[in-house]
Amino acid sequence: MMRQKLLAAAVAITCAGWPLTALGGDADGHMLAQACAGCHGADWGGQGPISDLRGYDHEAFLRAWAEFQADERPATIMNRIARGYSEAEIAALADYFSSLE
Amino acid sequence: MSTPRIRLPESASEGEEIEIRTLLTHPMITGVSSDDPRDMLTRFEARMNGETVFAYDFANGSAANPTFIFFVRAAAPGEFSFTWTHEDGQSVSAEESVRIS
Amino acid sequence: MTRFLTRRQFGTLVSASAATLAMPGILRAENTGRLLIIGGGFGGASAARFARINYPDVSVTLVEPQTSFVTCPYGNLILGGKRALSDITHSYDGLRARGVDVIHDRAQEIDADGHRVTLASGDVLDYDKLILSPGIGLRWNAIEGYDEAASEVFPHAWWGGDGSQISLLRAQLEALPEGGVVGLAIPDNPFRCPPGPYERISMIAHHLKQANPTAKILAFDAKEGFAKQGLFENAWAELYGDMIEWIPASGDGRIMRVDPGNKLFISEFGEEHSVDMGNVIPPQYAASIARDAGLANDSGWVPVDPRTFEAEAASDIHVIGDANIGTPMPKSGYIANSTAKTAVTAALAEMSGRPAWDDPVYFNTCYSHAGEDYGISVAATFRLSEDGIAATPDSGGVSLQGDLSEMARTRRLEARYADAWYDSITDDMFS
Amino acid sequence: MRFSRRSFVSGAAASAALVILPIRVAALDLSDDVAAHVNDILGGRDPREGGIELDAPAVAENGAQVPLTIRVDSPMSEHDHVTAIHIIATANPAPGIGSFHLTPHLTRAEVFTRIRLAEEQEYLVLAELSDGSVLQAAARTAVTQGGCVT
Repeated sequence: MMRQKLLAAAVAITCAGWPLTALGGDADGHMLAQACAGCHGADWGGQGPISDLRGYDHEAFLRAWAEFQADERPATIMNRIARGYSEAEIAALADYFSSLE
Repeated sequence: MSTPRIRLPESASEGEEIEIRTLLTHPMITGVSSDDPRDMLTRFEARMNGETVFAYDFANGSAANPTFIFFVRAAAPGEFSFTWTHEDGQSVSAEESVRIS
Repeated sequence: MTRFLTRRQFGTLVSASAATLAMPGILRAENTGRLLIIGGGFGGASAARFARINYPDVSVTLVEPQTSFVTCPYGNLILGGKRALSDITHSYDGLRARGVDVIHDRAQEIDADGHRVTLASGDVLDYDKLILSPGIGLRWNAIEGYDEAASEVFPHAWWGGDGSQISLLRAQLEALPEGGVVGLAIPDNPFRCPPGPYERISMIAHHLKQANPTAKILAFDAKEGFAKQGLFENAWAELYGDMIEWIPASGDGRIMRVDPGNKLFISEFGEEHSVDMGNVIPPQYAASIARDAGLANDSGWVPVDPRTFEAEAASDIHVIGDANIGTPMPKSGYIANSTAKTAVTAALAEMSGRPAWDDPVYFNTCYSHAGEDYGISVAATFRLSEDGIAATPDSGGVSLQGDLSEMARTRRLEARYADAWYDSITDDMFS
Repeated sequence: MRFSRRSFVSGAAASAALVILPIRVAALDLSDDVAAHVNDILGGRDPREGGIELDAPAVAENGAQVPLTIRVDSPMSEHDHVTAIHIIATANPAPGIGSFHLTPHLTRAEVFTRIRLAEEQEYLVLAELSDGSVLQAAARTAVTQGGCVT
């Protein structure tokens, strides 16, 4: 039932810690990048004030993401989102965006 | 204290179950977590035909705007009264009647 | 023997027996599949576009009754006078240009065992995989007296449809007598777009502040709290003074009955509230096509596999968007768009050879406009864990709180980012 | 203001909620002041687990207003009824939430009110029966701060 599921989810949030899937392995950059299209443009080409992610320098991407996670880079929402991703996932995103033209 | 809100059926047959809902708008300030002075109710009593059928003793964990739902076996003549008593001794009451057939 | 009554031919069949019935002249390639999508909103349109780009050999058919799509997001900005209906109306031409077979008809019945869908016109579509993104149904009469006829007096404006509901609400707002009362009835969870009613309150106030500053907004809520509550309440106090009164369930905010003839909202405890106009957002469930197909549980929503979004009650039917339930992810356009892509990879994994996304990570970004140049947001990230999809700890959250004097730049930026979000996500659906 | 029977029924249906399974009280580690509060109520009696159904949200958006329905399995007859139901917080500034007093004039041992939870926690329910015995149950509710939740 719904409430029991929610209960399970709540316990997972507070107790389970980081799930095993996030610890390593080959993250799917193409799929991970899909959600980014919701703000960064349908083909990640930027939208208004939101940055173009195509061909984004690999190292610069990793640096920016780390700064978002540490609240060391000015942000409204990216800092909150960045903290939800593992190192492997961030690396996969950097690979993917730097490979786009 | 504000005017109590009571929900009762208009009529019922003798012995029938009726649902009673009550609400009193009240902040229920415990004085524990703020500088506001304590402002708490201490007891709620529901009477049917003069006899107490349901009561509640409030404590700090009772929410603001206390609401109760309970189920009573209707008995003639169907005169109900509801009283909320404040810790300072003041009280507010409401009277309702249910037509019993 | 399978009858093959598709109105038009789209792709070949996987099964050899059926393939003999297909017309060879329009075959695209060997072993391609037929992906049928019901519903052309945030879930369905996103799925169609994603499938055409990433699975060019798969034929994609989209069934949607409306010939153009009016988004629910940004509908509130029409009330605030910041957008026109045409700004939030989108054509399916972009999807057609990508090769999606868009059929404007209503899906009437799903035969899950037979893998076919009957349309209102009587046409029958066969599918290999079905993506069902039908959205919500409104629970008429869950609030006594609130039926389809009553929605012509007290509009819900909670689905885009042809735009008439939101236009009606805007017209009522313009006709509100000086100092009049606007009532809103807001449902308990779960419902589509949790922050939507509060953005709506804000945009109504934004309009009234200029056009009718002595008017009042009474927001009756069946809940005790809501998304971005602190940010909204702060914005309301900063921008609109005492124009807005929000009444939670514990303050007798649950509306049980409406009387459209006398323009009354009647509360749980029988208080009669007289309003000059009313917006009733009724309790909801999955759209009827999903419930009629037996996919929903007692809650009225469709439980799904959190990895594939395949309905628990039927194979090869993936239910995305607001109609599903069982994950902590909100009923938002953002989540519908993201999960559409996961569902497509899962549905097509076997026939395409491209794997399903086994370790999905999602985030939800939910912007609301609280006033002019005043945007606020909530974000959350989610990932699959042993217990299904769960919110990721120590991430997400709402915009920074603080007085407008120090937060003005953040609020302005978030309003601009919200606009960019709208343009991006609608491009990701329709371009 | 009075309601017709019809609106009464629809109201009950609209507020229907699902039930969460009680947590075993014996499994909880209670602080000294909570244990003392519980012992005051028990007065040396040994409570039994079960016979109580708690209906509350697993996740509450507003900890200051958490709806709670308590159902005790009881015929509510003159000779066999629930006399009191106590609700006790395990992680509030004070353990007491409130106490219901019931009589055989009630048709069922089912009550609803709203409680305050300062943070995510378990809360206990003790039901005193007319034969002097006590039933116990517990539930847990998480408290969120107005996220974009379903």
